[in-house]
Amino acid sequence: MRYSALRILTEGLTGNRGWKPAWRKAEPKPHYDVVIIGGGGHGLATAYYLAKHHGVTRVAVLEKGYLGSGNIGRNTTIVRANYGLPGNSEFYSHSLKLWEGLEQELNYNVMHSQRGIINLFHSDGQRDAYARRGNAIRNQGDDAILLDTEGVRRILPYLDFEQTRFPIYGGLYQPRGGTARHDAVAWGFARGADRLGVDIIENCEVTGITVEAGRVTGVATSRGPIGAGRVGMAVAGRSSQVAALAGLKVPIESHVLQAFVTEGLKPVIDHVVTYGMGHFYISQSDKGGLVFGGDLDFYPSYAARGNLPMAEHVIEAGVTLMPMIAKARLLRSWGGIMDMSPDGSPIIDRTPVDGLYFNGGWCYGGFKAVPGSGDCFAHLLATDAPHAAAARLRFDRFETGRGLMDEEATGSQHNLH
Amino acid sequence: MRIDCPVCGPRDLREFTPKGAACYATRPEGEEWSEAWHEHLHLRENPAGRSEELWYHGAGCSAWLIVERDTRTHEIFSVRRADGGAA
Amino acid sequence: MRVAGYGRVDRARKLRFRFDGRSYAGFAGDTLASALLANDVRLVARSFKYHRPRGVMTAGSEEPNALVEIGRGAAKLPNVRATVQELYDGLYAESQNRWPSLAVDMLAVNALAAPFLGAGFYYKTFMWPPSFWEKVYEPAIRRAAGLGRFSREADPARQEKAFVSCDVLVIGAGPAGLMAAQVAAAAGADVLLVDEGTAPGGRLLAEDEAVGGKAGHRWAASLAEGLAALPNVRILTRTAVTGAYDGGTYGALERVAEHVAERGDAPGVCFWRIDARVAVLATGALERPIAFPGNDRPGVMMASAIRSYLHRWGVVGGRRVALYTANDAARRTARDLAASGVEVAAVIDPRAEAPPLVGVDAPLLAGGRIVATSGRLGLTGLTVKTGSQTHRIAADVLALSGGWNPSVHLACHMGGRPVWDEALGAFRAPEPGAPGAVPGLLPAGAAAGIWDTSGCLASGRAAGAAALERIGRAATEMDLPEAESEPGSQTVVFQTPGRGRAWLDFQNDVTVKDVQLSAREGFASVEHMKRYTTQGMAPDQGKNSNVGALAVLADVTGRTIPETGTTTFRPPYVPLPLGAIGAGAEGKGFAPERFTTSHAASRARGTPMIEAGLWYRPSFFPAPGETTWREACDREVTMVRGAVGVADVSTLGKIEFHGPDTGALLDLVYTSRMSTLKPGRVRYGIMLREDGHVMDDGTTARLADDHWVMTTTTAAAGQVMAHLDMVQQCHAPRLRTRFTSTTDGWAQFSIAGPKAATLLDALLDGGHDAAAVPFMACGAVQVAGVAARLFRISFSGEHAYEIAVPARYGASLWRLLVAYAEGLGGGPYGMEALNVLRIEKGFPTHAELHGRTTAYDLGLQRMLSPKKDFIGKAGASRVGLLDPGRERLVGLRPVAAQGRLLAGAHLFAPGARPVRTEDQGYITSACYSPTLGHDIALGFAVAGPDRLGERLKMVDHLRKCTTEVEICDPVFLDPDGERARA
Amino acid sequence: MPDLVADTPSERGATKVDAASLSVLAYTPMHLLAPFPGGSEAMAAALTEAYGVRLPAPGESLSADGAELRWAGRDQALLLGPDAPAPALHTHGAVTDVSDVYLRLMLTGPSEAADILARLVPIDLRPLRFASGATAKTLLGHISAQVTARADGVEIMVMRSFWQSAFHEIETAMTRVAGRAALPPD
Repeated sequence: MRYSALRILTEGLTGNRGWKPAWRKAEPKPHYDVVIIGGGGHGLATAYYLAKHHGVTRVAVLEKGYLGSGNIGRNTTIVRANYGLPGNSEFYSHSLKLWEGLEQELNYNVMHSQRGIINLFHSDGQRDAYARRGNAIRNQGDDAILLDTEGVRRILPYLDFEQTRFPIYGGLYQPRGGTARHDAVAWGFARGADRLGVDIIENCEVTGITVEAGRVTGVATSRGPIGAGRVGMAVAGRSSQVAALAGLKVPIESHVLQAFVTEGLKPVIDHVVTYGMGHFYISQSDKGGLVFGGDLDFYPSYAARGNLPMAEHVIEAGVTLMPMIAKARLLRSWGGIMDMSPDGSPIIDRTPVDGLYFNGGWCYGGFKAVPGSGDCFAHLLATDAPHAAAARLRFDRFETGRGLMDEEATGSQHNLH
Repeated sequence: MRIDCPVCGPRDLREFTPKGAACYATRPEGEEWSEAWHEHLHLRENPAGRSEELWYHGAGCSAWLIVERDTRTHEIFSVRRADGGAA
Repeated sequence: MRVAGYGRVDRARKLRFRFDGRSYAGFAGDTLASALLANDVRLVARSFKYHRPRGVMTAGSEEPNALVEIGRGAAKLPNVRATVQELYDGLYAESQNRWPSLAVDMLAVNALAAPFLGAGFYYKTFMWPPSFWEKVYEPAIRRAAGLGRFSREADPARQEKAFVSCDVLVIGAGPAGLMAAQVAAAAGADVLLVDEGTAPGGRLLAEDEAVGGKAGHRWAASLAEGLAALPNVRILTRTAVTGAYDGGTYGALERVAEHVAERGDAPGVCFWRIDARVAVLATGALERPIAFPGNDRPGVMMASAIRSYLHRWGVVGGRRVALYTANDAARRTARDLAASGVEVAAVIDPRAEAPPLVGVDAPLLAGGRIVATSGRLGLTGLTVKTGSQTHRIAADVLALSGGWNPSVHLACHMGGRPVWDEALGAFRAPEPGAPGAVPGLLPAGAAAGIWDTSGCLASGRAAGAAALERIGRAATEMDLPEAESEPGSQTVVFQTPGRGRAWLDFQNDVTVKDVQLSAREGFASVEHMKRYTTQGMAPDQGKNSNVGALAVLADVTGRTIPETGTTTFRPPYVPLPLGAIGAGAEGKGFAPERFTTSHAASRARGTPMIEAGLWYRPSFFPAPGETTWREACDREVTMVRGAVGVADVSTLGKIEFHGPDTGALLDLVYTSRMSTLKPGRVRYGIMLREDGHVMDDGTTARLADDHWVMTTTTAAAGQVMAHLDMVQQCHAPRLRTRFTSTTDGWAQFSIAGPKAATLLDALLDGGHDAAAVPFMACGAVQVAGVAARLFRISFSGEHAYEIAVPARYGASLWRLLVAYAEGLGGGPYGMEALNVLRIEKGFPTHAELHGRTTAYDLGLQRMLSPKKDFIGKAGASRVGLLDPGRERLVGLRPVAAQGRLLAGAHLFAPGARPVRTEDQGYITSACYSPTLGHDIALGFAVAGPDRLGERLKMVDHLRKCTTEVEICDPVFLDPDGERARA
Repeated sequence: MPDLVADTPSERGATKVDAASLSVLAYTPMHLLAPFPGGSEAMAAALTEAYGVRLPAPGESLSADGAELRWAGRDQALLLGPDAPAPALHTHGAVTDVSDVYLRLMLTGPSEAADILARLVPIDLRPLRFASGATAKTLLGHISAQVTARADGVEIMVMRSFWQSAFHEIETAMTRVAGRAALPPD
């Protein structure tokens, strides 16, 4: 069923009784051309683009819990393409272009809002590093503007420009950056994939990956075995466990990243703002809640919850940067499980097992990556060759040291990115 | 979270810094790049369950600690000094 | 209205307050809600989506409707629960999220469009044309969004954070919590008793019932008084435990002074970090509303809240009260009201076999259900059906009780799921020890599903004993006071049928129909329903509505409640001001400040200070007549090159080593061999991370055979110290060497320039000949009788020294140095000049050692010793890190002398398009060199050192600057180092 | 030849709020004693010989003839008092002059101090848990600090460059605590 204002009108007048499920509750079939493990944003987008761009429709997406139960529904909803290093530059650039127009593509309002993102800097050295990054963004063909203090003040007059511990020297502004409604992205891709014939199977946990003579042949699940020509893993947060089902050890450590939302307030913060002297990023949702986050809790964790010291640190950063938010009240805090890679950048690659493909290591970048990741992973699954925009997201960069994408420049330590 | 530092006693999480898997405490043999070094620096068991980690009591006694901990529940089973010293 | 003879407000102390511009009076002891109800103000708020009129519904922090703004100007606090805000004289309150007024709210038109604004309607529209989202739709939505207003000014209130430790934390001071605390205290345990309310007692404060032969509230007060007198008991009232965290850590919010007009220096609120060995969850229970058409009008209140208002504040929110419940215990509301003389209009009990009313002279409508309510801005009447009969009942207050939900939130903060208890008709906390249950948190009383007071007291006593057992203490015998023990029978009722919208989530305007629609569209898992309808996502986080919504969802999907599941409980239990969790961070409080010993003297010269990590360092020292930093910087550079300059370099990290194996440890840490350094000499070294990239650089001096001092960069000092600790403890625990940071112990100053030796000779005791100290040597000297360390090292390329004295002499020595330097035509120089001096010499800083560069990239591969192991050796040997095509350090100069160079710009071949695929590198440091008369830069270029003399194009898109540049050696000045060695 | 004048923050910082008072302690020679691996016993023996006191256990401070021995982190202790520690100590470990590395603040009033520092320090400093003589390395807000219980209050030792921040933090906590005490009773 196509969504439109007219449809809302006619349904509203007839008691809203005609709405159909957004996607079918599919039963698993014995065999698929492609099985995608993970019914989150990445898995669903992959299924959608497999069907849409490659005509591969005998596809199943297997989800252990409810659809979108992982990080797609636990993030701070930021969408941007402001990376500084090759590999990330072209990939996130590609992803942002897919975001632009996603509503029309999916006939689903994911509320992608290009309200602009401003990364603040607080020293000459940081300014130089951000200038380098901004120029890299422009080299890629994306938008970036370098603001000085006055430029920031014009856009974000509510920041503390006088007393804050680390003065605001300026900011790197990407007007095309913004936010989107996170759950809607999962639902929109699910609905889109479903309409193209993809089977979305919830409450179906993969318990084994069947490999015969070095080639994947299917998966064992809590709902029985399912044969597959190719299998794609899109289970960031759980990558190590799922890869281990095929005997693989991956360069991933799982970490908890907290996120926070306050009570609804009349909108004041109309951009995404990030602080440069302590990890803190914030936006205000269309319901009025301040949505913000910060650093990892730093210890490996699969518990989707964090502890107080980091929560305090994040909020302290917010209070020194924009003192007005001291009056807002925290309503809810939660944690997502991040697939942290050694350089803080993602992996979309083949594995040593024929027909088994890996998509993970998203670290902080998973939400904004969803359409790009889906498109590139679909390309890899369909053609066995990397998409040009994801050609550098390789496993072997760690072994060779070639093409590392260490944006934070903190080195091979999973929890420091 | 509270960690029972073998030197200082139980202390709040905020005094500690986690480094990562306990393998960091043991450098592989060899001065040339090898599979063992790749494994040491990059590959992780990343268990959902009991794990051994390396932590630093930086805002306390400065001891590096091996912490045995459950990554699902955050329960801590044991803490010992990385240098092998007693309390 | 007030009810004579009821309530414990102080009628002798009248308090004035304003609400929406009108002046009212209340009494000491009132909350804003009780005072408004006493003044017959029923309409206090509008709902979020449909802007429906709303009134006070509860008497606690769970209040969904009565959210108001308190205070004005910068101090205005939005979304304050009127039910929690205590009245003080002069309190100023306004309603929120309405325009132009509460009674006439234009956005109430939304309600007319309700059929089109059902759950998730926005996902299906606002998509055309694509550019309209940011321009038209979203701005309109944002104008309607939010509840309270948010001043853009800083909060003038000051908040506080604190830590507290205890053996036994008792959360909630109702009958169960009081008993638990008493048992634990009697055994000598260190007890912390916290309660959200203004006084201990919990429900006992709000009921007409006796405990131990006294009025319940008196029993509670006297018990609490006894406890407070014990040395091992602390009681925190007005304190809500907000979250359970790992290891017995709890967060709690104390309302310290929000209830007083004049706070003085007291914080408004305090965020407590509690460390408890064991805890008792005695948080009570929250009463559930019932979903039926029109159940959201002002005047519809929880039955228990009506009793609270009557007994605590002597207030009833109307003249004629009807009661709707299938719960015997809730009939107390009718009983107590009748006893107070308030008219009870009817008791509507959905049970066909409802027991007869006792002691209440009012009609009982057994088997009745409310199918409609009336009253535009407040309840005026009900339509009730019993069988085929329709009754119209005039009432301005409707008391609801659909049963109770134990407050199990905290018990579920670690992922544990509450357990549905069919007999109880409610979710229980997960059993202690169940997966995800909070370790060491023991539920008791109503929080454990025990409804009668006698049972709660017994449960509290048992929980206290269980808590003691967990900490290895024995409980002593303790008698239970007499208390009411009949819980009465109840039938769980979540919704009663009828046409029209029946509210579940009063805050987010989620109705039964929305949940049904959600299920119809496939959003039938509880998490999907919640996210699709926004059920439970408002400020009350579903405290009043989640279980009811779950029951509706179970009903529509043909599942049981346990099959349907629950959503996750997340901290905080009550909304937590960011100013409390972030207390102290405003302004400079975010991070400590570190000051050098020369700070005051620099400031006295009008020097702008810049942040360097936590330190402050002088940017430049302005001279009379100078108007720009560049003028000062150029002068300072020229001064150092031509005469002598002094600079404070104390912020560099200093780590002192003693012991015979120090050289061995340094050999492991540094890439080059340090152990061969002779006493009295200094050597430059770089250290790598284990992944082969450069971590830091600096000099190490061997002061004596077994005494060394290492310097680190200012930025990396902490990281290097932790790294050294790790290397020693994990990789070399047997080496006989120990080290400690002495950064703060020494004030260290650079003296640089051709006249540096002259200055020192004048300064040092004992006819010193500084020039005789060889380059890269060190030794002990005396300055004005104080033992000092002298290092002949240079970060400027000039003949230079660094002199270090114990920090207590730093300020004094700095004054001397500046005076001596000025006497020689020199003076102090700041960070700007220091940076130019080092760029002229091609010395890297963290702009170049930026974490992605290797020794090879920096042209320092000769410092990687092939003869020994060192941290990062294997990592650095990866093929990709030794590729000649990597971006490597070079100098860059403009082809035309006036050409500008900018740090952060990228490099391209002269004819190439400035796009990523053509990128040849980037600039890390750039400056104008007054020595050379043009801009110079350091940067990294693909295969850079192999391309000296080649021309490239520097492009800075951001600052719109393109400059033709030439690749050159990074050392612009004195490549052979003759000045430094002279 | 002019003289170098020692800076004395102890004369500058002193503040009093209600029953508590905060001051900066005067300069005292301090040396960090860190035995080499395996050297603890020998160093302890040398200490006993020189000052009649052993190496303190974690969390302990001991006083003796004109000297105080204070545990100061993993396998190390501070010797406060003597200008030049006994030479025999140097053979068994590192002896580092840290007299100028740290500054010591004193907050008097044992229970007031615990109450005030509870705003900043994540360990329980109530006299019943942290009795006179106890010492701990921990945090004061975001500053690394060593706290030591004295009969008349708590001593807070921080790195010298942090002392103004530490002083300010404690002063703020004192003000808040006094502000609470001044609130009208219920």
